[in-house]
Amino acid sequence: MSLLYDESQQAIASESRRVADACADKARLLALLEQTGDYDTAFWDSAREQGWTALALPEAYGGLDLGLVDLGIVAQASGAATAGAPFLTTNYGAAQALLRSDDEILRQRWLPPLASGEAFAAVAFAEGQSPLPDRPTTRLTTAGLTGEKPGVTAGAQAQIAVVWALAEGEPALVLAELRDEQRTVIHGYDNSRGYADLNFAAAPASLILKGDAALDLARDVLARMAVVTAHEQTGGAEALMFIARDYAVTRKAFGQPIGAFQSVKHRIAELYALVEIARANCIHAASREGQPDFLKAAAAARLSATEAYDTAARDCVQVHGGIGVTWESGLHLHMRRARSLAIEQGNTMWWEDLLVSQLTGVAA
Amino acid sequence: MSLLYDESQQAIASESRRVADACADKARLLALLEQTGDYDTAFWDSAREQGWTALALPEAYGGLDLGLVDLGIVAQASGAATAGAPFLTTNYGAAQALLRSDDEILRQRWLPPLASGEAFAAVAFAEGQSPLPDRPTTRLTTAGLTGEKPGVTAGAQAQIAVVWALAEGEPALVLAELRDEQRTVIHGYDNSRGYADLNFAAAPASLILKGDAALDLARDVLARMAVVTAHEQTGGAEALMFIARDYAVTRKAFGQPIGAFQSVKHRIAELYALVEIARANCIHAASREGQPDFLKAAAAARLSATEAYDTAARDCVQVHGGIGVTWESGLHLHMRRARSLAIEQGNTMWWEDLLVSQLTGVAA
Amino acid sequence: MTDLNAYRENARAWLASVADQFGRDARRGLAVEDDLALGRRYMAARFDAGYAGINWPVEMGGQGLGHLEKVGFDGEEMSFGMPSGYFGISLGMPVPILIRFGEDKAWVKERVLAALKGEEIWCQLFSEPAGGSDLAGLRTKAVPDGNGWSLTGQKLWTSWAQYCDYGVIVARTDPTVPKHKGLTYFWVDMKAPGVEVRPIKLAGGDSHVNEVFFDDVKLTDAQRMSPVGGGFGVAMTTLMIERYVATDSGGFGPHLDLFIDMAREIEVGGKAALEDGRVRSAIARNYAMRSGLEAITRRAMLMMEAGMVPGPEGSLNKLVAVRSRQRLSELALDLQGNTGLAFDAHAFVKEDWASSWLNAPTGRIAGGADEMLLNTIAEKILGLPQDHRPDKAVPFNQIPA
Amino acid sequence: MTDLNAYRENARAWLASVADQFGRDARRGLAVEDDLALGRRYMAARFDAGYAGINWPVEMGGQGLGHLEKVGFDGEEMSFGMPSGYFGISLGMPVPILIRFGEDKAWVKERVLAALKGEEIWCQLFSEPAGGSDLAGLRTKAVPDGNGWSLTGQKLWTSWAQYCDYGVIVARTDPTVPKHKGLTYFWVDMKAPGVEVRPIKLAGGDSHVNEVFFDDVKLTDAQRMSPVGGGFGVAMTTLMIERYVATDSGGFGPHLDLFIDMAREIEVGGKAALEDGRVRSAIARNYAMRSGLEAITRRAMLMMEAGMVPGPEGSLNKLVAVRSRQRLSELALDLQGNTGLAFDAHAFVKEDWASSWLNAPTGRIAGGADEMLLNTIAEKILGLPQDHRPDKAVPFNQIPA
Repeated sequence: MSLLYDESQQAIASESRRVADACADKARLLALLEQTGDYDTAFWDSAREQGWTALALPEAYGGLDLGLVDLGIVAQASGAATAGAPFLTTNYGAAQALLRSDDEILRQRWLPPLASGEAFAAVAFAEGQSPLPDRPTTRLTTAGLTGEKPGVTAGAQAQIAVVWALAEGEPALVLAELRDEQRTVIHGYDNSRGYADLNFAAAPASLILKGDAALDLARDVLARMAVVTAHEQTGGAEALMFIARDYAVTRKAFGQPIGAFQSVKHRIAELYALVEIARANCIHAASREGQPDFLKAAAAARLSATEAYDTAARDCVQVHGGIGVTWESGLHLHMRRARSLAIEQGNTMWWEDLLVSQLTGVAA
Repeated sequence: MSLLYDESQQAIASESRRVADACADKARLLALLEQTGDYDTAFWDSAREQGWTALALPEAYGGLDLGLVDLGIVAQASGAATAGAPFLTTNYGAAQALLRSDDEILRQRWLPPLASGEAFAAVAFAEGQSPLPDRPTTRLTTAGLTGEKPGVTAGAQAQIAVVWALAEGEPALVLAELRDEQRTVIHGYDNSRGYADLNFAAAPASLILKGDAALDLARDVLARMAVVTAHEQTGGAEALMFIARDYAVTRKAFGQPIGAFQSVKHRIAELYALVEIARANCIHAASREGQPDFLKAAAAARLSATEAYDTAARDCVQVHGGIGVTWESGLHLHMRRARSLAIEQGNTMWWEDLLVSQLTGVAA
Repeated sequence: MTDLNAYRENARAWLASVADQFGRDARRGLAVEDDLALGRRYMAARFDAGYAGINWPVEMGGQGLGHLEKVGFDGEEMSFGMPSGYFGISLGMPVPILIRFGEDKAWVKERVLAALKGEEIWCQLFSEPAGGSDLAGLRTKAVPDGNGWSLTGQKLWTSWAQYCDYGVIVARTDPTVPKHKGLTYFWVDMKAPGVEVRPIKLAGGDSHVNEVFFDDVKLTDAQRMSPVGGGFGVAMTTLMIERYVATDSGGFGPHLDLFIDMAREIEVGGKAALEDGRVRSAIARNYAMRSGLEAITRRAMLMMEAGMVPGPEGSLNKLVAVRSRQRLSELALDLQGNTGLAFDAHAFVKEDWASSWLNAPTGRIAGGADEMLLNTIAEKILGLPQDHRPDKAVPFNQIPA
Repeated sequence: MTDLNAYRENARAWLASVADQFGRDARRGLAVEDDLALGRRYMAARFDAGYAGINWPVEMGGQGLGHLEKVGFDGEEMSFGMPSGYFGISLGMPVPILIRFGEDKAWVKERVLAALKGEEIWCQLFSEPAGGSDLAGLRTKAVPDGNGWSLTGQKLWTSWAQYCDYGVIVARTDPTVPKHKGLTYFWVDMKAPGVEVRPIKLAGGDSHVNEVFFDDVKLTDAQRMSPVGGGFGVAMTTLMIERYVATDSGGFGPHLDLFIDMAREIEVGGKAALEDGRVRSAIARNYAMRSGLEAITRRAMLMMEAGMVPGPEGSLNKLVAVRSRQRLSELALDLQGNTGLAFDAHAFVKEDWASSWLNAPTGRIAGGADEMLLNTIAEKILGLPQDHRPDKAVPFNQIPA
């Protein structure tokens, strides 16, 4: 894959930006913040119409056979609009795991509905504060799947979850169908992410992959999701940079636009640096899917995108002064999203440690 | 001790500032940078005349019976002038260790010349990159003292060194007389610090203290020296803040003083914040000598003073533009000193870890 | 100091005795109105116990004690989480200004007593939509009207205005002179006809600040608290008082101990978080920063006790502490990862990391944005030049909007 | 791309074949003069090998190849540490400008060949004592003198001037018009009477920059390379070229691998430094930053290859990379503690952490200070307003000094 978008990718970029902006409704998104376990159906319907849900899946299962670069482009547009549904990322992650299962019936059962977006999937790897524990406490036995997975994205809506567990003492990826009594929906600061604690008590589940291969797959799936998320973060950070810029050229204080004050203009210029570095890392990472250096590239994208979005959220609000902290301004939609995306797919420290292990061979 | 300087301390402050500035000679200090193992005799002679060397020692040994607060005041003035001799700190540290020895002959032999400043002492605790290793490899046996101590401040000139070693399996503080064949003088980026690697091969040495008490004493001595150094760093940082301010109000660009540009004025205002926080921590720490919370207070002073001086060095040079990086401007005297003082008495990470161990009881 | 310690002892004892009634646990989960009602009862009890107007003159219903007793009591009170926040601005700025500049002393004393007992609340009507950091740029105007004035305009960010009985306000009485010179300071009856208060919901979900609209609101000339055109100076006095209102090295967020307690329960990469260098660095640097700010405050107290004027370094507290609180709160959420996604809109900012993080930006803007504080330090303390201000010395009505 | 790879292969092979003669080890410990002499021999060899003026027209002695071949060769050359630095500015800015704006083509070609072979060196005489970041504020003046000009004034920060044969210079030819409009661009013979060069010693101890004094230096009008009063535009062209001169995500300091190698040998609190979260964080964040800058550069190369114009994000490289190099170098010294106090003034900045740290400030100032780069990004890329500039549109001789 090239670092340069080709014509069709440029088309996807402008079109997805247009659609994401068109169906973004600040009032609806603000309302979602105070509703527990809901999501932005309007956005999701458009995403399905546009075929974004099918983008990175094989034709054999109703997909469009495109790659991470294309999905990343869409994710960036969704991030810019603080889109109110997490399934682009979670369905993609679950599908990437399912594709590696030998169970064709399982694949036929779930990949087409994931491609069409009528099904929701969650990826439940984390336990405690670890995004991917070496030895998960969740167990798959003949009795079924047993264990707890905290704060699972889309856990409130998903019909299925790809679960990181231990099967006969070996790490494994497992597919579990979710029933409502298994989920405790969380009221959070970014409610449209569908966070829920999942609790499995001898739940029916089928094995996807086991052993070291399962660990490699889990890492790869997490890295792929992280690259999608990094695009979303970069889109959000870029949107905030422009919001700050537009405000700084119009808003006046002491008789001139506040953008003429270096404390404001340099702060926005620094955001430009963070955004461009994150963008370049994102495109590079997406272009490396399936390559041996993919984990490193994903980590670099993830780290720079998280820093860009968190910083942009902090600074864009600060540039706005009082108006920036009002509910109506909606800037806190980005602020909240910056935080939730910084935690989904593993926080900064976890990615720092993974990257350094890859670079040096020394574990934390 | 109070956080407010009393009248005599205010007198020491203004007088020491006057003297340090009077005997500071930029040309001589610049020359010292390129001479290996020399120091600023002019400064040291004035320090002795002023009785600064006797400040914090008991009258019984020719001292003035004042405390760490007073020595700190002088250190701050020396730091502001990038004084070209490290002995105020090293002699004080060595004397504090000697005072705890039971050997009155030893005390009588060395404390008076340290108080008068005619003798030089070094404190050699560090091994490898650790300022105070749990189990030093340097050993004191019946044969004498054996081991290596890298980059010892004042090691190039000192007649004696207080050494952190292992005696019969127990941590111990040891006094060793230094002979020239034991030192390898280092050519460094801040040559007036008298850095030398010390190499002991069955050298004659006398025990000061042994066992857990020795560890407590070593920590206390290191913390006391760190508080003196923190005052020096704060003095340097404050001097740089004013140098930057003075330049910013006179130097013009684009038709106005560069201090009118917020990138410059806010940078200097941020220095003010770092300096005042460091100063407050320094005075507080000095006022807590001998108290149970002294280590914590010393760590806070050390951490904030290091950050203040390093940042001031970076930013003051940047504010000056091209002129700031010339040899003649002498700003690099501060830049080099900021770095050398950041390393003497243990780097930032070491003090962070010590402080957190004190706060949480959890070791790194 | 021993007297002061004794004073704090007694204060703590009294606070402890009413903690069940008014303290943190009694308030948990209360709707704002109920919490305010509880607050009014607390203020009455505090008045009766002799802890109201501690450093105010006795003839004004105060206790006639020193600033140190006041600060000592505030510190103790803060640790009990008493519902006194609604009255903080009222007693912090407007009422002291009233005492200082109010003409009719009898009427003033009536107001002061009511305010101390929590029966009446005063707000401060300074910021405006066009203004923000630029106080002197305000547009609300008071035009002569018979023997008095007619007030028309809009104020913004007025804390607790929806619960206030009175307010102090700065309005433009002469648009033909440079903007600092055309302002006059009044007090206004918030229940008077033509006054409309609209609460503003903030990012965290609460609505303690308001838009306040004035439409031909009648003021008698007795409500004027500054010379005509002399309002800016009085407003500045108010803001100076603001700086010396109780500081908090935690930036009004959770104490560092709470961060350490949280970190004890957390793992980073399968190891105890407290063993991780990144976490240790954050704790150590925050401790160093906070202990420095606290030493600055203690030194200022000692100076005041000794009758000296404290240095300007007191102004650092808000700038440094709130900014650091924002980053530390972010880190706390990061560390909790998937286990820290829950959010309770009613949680206390000083106890809950999500609340602390979500409300931190307000702290960095309210009462002087970071950038304004840096300008003040640079210009007032360090003597650096003022920013270019095209509107300076230009008649207000000739400044391009 | 395969052609390009082949080209790089060959270049690497040739460089390897002469590495013993000219490379890093051959240069170690050489005095500047000897290193320069070695450099001249290297340039001659490079010319003969067909790697000089790679992307310059054949008729000017170049190879007529593309920018990618040029960048490819530079990358390979950098890894061998060849002594080409003395000629970097000469061939980077002044000589290309000479090719573009020089009138007498035969004479120009003579100069170009001599410069490519390292026989002659050109410097760029822009900055002045009063100027700094403000190029258009320069005071050096050229006054009409017979058919030519008389040049008088002082330049500052001129790299390698003490070894230069020629220079390009901007001088004020009309002080009565606003400062951007009164400048003219010339070339000047550095050996001409009235030219005096005084080396300036820098903080790191070396003296590669100079003060250059001009006292009634005679210029023919043929030495003029811009319309009279049109010098600012040409100077800007020069600075634009500067931005596209080879970038380094390491900020021209040591590669991150060297930091990792160093850290492998280091302990923090008795444990391996690479296991410490603080060290891991520094490595990870530097890697992320550098890989981003490298991706930006690679993307720019691909765009140029595809005949597109790369985005302005290329300007980030120096700002971000040099600033980070300064902090990383500080951390490296911190980590080495008592074992890292030694300093060798002749060490290579790209290999030695002390040299890298001590010279980093020069990198943050030379060729556009951080603040100017931020202004450029803010104004030229993001369309934010320009700073207040009292001197704008004011005749130069009426600007208060």
